[in-house]
Amino acid sequence: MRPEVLHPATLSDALAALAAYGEEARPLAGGTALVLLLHHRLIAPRVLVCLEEVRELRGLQFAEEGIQIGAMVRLQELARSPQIRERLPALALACQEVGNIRIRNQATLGGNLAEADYASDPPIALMALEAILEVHGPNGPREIPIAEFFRGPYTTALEPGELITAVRIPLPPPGSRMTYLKFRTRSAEDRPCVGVAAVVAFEDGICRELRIAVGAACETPQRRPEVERLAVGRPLTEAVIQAIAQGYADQIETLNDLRGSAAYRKRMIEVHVRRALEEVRDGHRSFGADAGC
Amino acid sequence: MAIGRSVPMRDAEARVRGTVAYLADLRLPGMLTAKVVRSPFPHARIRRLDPRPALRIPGVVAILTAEDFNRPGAPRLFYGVDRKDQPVVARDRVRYVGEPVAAIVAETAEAAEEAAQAIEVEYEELPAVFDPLAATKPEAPQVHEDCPGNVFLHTRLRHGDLEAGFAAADLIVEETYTTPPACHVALEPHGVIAQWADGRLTVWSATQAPFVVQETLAELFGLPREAVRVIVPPLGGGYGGKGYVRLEPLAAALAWKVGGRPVRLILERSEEFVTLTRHAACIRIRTGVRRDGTLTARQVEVYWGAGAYADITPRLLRGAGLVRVVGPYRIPAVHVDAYGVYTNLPPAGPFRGTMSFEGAWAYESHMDTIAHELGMDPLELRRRNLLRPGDRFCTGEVIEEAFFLECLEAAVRCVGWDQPYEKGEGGRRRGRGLAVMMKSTLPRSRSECRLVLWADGVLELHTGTVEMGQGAHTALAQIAAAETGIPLERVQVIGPDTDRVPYDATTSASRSTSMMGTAIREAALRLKEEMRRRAAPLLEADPEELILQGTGVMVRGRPEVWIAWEDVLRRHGLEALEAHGVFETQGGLDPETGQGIASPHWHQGAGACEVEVDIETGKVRILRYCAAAYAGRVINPALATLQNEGNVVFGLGQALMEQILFDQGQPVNANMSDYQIPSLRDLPEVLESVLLESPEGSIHGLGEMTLPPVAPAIANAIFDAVGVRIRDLPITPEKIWRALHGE
Amino acid sequence: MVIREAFTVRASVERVWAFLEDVPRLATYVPGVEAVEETGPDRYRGRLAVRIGPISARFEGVVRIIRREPPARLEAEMEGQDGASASWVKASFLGTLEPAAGGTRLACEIDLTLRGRLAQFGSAILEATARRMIHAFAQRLQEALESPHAP
Amino acid sequence: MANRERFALHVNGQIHVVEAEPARRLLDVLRADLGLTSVREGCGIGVCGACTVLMDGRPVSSCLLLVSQVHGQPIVTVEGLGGNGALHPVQQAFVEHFAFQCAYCTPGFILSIVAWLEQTSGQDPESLEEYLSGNLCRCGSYRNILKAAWAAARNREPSRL
Repeated sequence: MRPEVLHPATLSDALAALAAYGEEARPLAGGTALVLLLHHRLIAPRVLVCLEEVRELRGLQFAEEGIQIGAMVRLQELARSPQIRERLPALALACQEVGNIRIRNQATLGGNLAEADYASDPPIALMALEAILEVHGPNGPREIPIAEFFRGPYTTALEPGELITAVRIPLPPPGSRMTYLKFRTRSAEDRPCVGVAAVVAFEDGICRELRIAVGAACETPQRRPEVERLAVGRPLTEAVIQAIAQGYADQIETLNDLRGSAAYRKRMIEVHVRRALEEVRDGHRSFGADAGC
Repeated sequence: MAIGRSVPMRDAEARVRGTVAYLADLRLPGMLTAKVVRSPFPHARIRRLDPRPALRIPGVVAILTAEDFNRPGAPRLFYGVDRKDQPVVARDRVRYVGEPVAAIVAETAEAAEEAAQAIEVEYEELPAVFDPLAATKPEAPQVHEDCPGNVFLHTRLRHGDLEAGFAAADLIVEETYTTPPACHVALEPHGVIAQWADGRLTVWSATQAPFVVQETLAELFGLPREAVRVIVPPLGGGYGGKGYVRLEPLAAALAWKVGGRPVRLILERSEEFVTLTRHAACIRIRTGVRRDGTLTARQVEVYWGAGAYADITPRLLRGAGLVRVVGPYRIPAVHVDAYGVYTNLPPAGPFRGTMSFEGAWAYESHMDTIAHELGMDPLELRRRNLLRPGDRFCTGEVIEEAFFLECLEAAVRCVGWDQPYEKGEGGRRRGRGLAVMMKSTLPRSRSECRLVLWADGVLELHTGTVEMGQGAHTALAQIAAAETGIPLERVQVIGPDTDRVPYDATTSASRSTSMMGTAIREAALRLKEEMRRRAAPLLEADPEELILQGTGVMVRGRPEVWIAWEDVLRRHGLEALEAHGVFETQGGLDPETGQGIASPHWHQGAGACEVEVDIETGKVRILRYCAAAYAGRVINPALATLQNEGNVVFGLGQALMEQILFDQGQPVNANMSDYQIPSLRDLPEVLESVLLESPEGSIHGLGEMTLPPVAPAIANAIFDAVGVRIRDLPITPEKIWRALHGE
Repeated sequence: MVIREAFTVRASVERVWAFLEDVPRLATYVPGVEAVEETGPDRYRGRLAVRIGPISARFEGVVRIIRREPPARLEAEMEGQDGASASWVKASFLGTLEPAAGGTRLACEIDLTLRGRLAQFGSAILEATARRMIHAFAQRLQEALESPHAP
Repeated sequence: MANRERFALHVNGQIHVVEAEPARRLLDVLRADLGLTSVREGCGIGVCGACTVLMDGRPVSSCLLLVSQVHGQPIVTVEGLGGNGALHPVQQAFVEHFAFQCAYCTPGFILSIVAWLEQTSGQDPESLEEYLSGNLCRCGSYRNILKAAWAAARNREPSRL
């Protein structure tokens, strides 16, 4: 039998519903992953808790110190938001690369993170942006730094009954440039074989901070701070870039799937970390003029 | 003139309004839903099958298992267009993952689904084999008890003295090419509705071959042909996947078991990947050539992986499987050995470009290897050897209409083959490639039609040709209009419905415009003859004195003595005048020598492209692609160009990304995210289409011609760019990268 | 898919062998195993709960030891079925033991095939899940063998 | 059917009250309950676009949306385009430019182009790709589809939705 659908209007009602049904309930955000699992009978929950009307999960807020994104904000809105494009282009680029426009119109940032699909773009960008996930659950609110969130493919640090309510992204240091590169091996609509997000803060041509996140080639998005540090205090020369690219390729355990073997992905990490850094060094990727939406 | 005009598809408005009723849109009163229970094992004995728990589920109406076929009056269990080796549902043994072991009919899809899970089946797994070459080894597991060695058919083509040919060669090149199973991925899945009423079986099916379905079902149920009616709605894509017989026996058997209510079976997307695939092929090709580029001998050995059931493969192996792997070249000595091999994979069958795609992949890549070894321009090598009018092909046939070189030259013109070329330096290199192909159409097949002229001036064309998006009904109506002189707006197309239209073999092998078109011309001639005969007494003249003028008849030399067709009918008190048209092709090859008539005419196409290879990733960008086909007389240029372009898009998928992946027989990418087809962002940056016309030429189908050259043209361009030869499809970035970096 | 895992434990070959042979006890170290009982010589029946991403499955099946060469080599076969997802799992297990500096080197090779609806979920995630389970199993085994309270 | 509920759906300018299980897909409700058969199942996983509908003007996959996820937003299918029996300009452009073959995918493409025209300036090739690349046409009519989209953009009139 198909599940019932509850429509709480507040966060506390949503949490109460999840608590009441425990294992038999699933939160329903955009539904692009969940409806698929449901329809193909891979899951059979008794209750779906639809988050669409939960006020606390909506909205984008921009402040001096950062950007706060409600968990139910759609990926297309992030891809198209002029402020996100200006201030966090890596996130806009990553969101723009997800699936197709219909998926992006439906899928939410919170749902995307909670699903923890290893072959997804936004988590990689958020990893490089050092996002903080605001989570509410039966034991109250807590914050989870994104680096501690992904525990494996489709596995997160969320406890039973917990919901992501918002994603907070501290603004990168002044003088930062960033990008997100997606490498596909099959059709132009494919998921990434490798995704690379790079955020670099420059001061007078010297790299003050460098963050690289790599995903889709491995079970969860990865950063290697010890490799990132190779760049700090130096200009991004070819040699530095190559050392970082090499370091990421060496240190990340890659996986095999339809989009490429583990061995190939190691080399593709090297290539795309390098290309991402070259792009950042040489300037932002620009967006098309037609903002739409 | 109705021919040569780009008129929109007949039901264009319904198509853009979304009101075309495909099979899934048909609703019949009391219609039930069916669901197939499939084997999870590639090869297993069925130890126990207990449908009882499923029968207890509310809403379940009937469950079909092999047991039912033992009942008196039951249909036969086994069918197949050639070898009757395929059971409607498995008995005792399953031979591929996805093979039907039972089927459920229920009031709702939910009940059918639940019942499918409740059926208890116990399997005992048996050793299985998946690769066609491995299947021919002595130690390989046997897929069918009656076929030791798994080769169910070996056909041969023998032309000239092979030994002498190789002896005369300065260079002998030998290579092996492979193609994997692929899926048609018509966006509309397979679907059937079947209903028994008053001893008659009616089947609505998304099929490309209504008369083959009729014949097969009549035979299975021991009925005369007329007791089976097959109605075909417009298809949401076919590409060969809906050719011959697919779900119809199962749906008909379910309807038989239910006895009266219509039963609908529509596949889920994942089931499409285990219903019919492209052949997994392994092609060994060896060619002797003189230093000046003259080909002296060619030997081809092809292992066609047919999957668990022979399906159409034996029929293909007696023609297509031999002649479509040689290439359009003058070669004094040619030997081909084609093996039809059973494996524990889903059955393989017709697939847009059937066996030409695989053949051209091998022989056109191989031609470039030869050119490279000779240090000769690939175009020049082909110029020296391509068949010209009057040349004899390896089947002994003389090729009269030969435009291979013209096709190729038209294609290469678009990529500026004669111009100096800059391949680039650094990380991105460019290259150009070309390929040409020849494809047989079906010999020994028949198309019939009926033209009915009504007194109100409407001309009905009754045809079994299936409209699956290729615009066949539009092109055929144009031919009917042109041949009768009746304005196109007054031509209506009826069918396909086996009760209402005369026989047609199948809508496949790009045969319809040509064959059905010829049948229409035949019918039109008869209609006009009949009109003259009827008009003669009315005009008080001899029929011989009469000529047709517009949609009327007049006496030669006396334009004032004229009568409109409608008036001829009215004055004779006729509601309508009918004429029948038949066109049949002869021929066929001797299976031992491959000599005879392989094809009534030859499909000819070429492609040329320019690619850019990213050396660091192996990723290929198609900068420019030009597809050229010999089109003979073009009926509808816009629709013909669409076919041509569609071939290229389809071919890009097959070349660069498509492959059903199996892990121990289990498909692991049976969905449209894991199995990808091209989107518009995968189009070449420039895509050109050339149709070579010859006003006096015959009418040619265009559904496939420019598809087979796509993969070898790209592979040849990659070789030109970076010196890497890929021999196993699809050409993935990783394969190129591995070849470049020696890993 | 074939998964290999090898590690060295501070215990004698004989002790590790004895541990491997005791299937019901060994099974307690496999994450997700719910019950194992002996049904005959070298025959066991058991249940394994596993989460593959968002999907929960519970396989019921049998384990057979098909070859043993004490104390060096053990081969076993497992087969199980999950009714709810209409999926089947089959695995062959090959464990080899050899003395190594400071103890015993245990190498496992597991050839795993999944069939049915779960198999369509994607090979990478299945492989990751299996690898994770085998890794956890190896770790627990190592801990147990090195623990002073080990049996 | 146990847990059926009533839903008031705003489809093609009309309110339809349907009784359905809340976790039924919008695709199934549109096809089976409202008879809107232009909305078609292709892949069932949101990849192909054959089941595209506009929700609040935005293209979405009705195979990935439960009926209870529709919270009063207007839904448009191609049956709701045009007016007084006339073709919508995008539909007209599809006919004129031979932008289809089997046409199973056509309604989805048309709706995506309508959304592109309504939501963007309708002048930027990148945004057209953004709106269209998620609709798949196995017959390969892409070039003519693009031509039709540009033709519709050139002749565009004020919103007809």
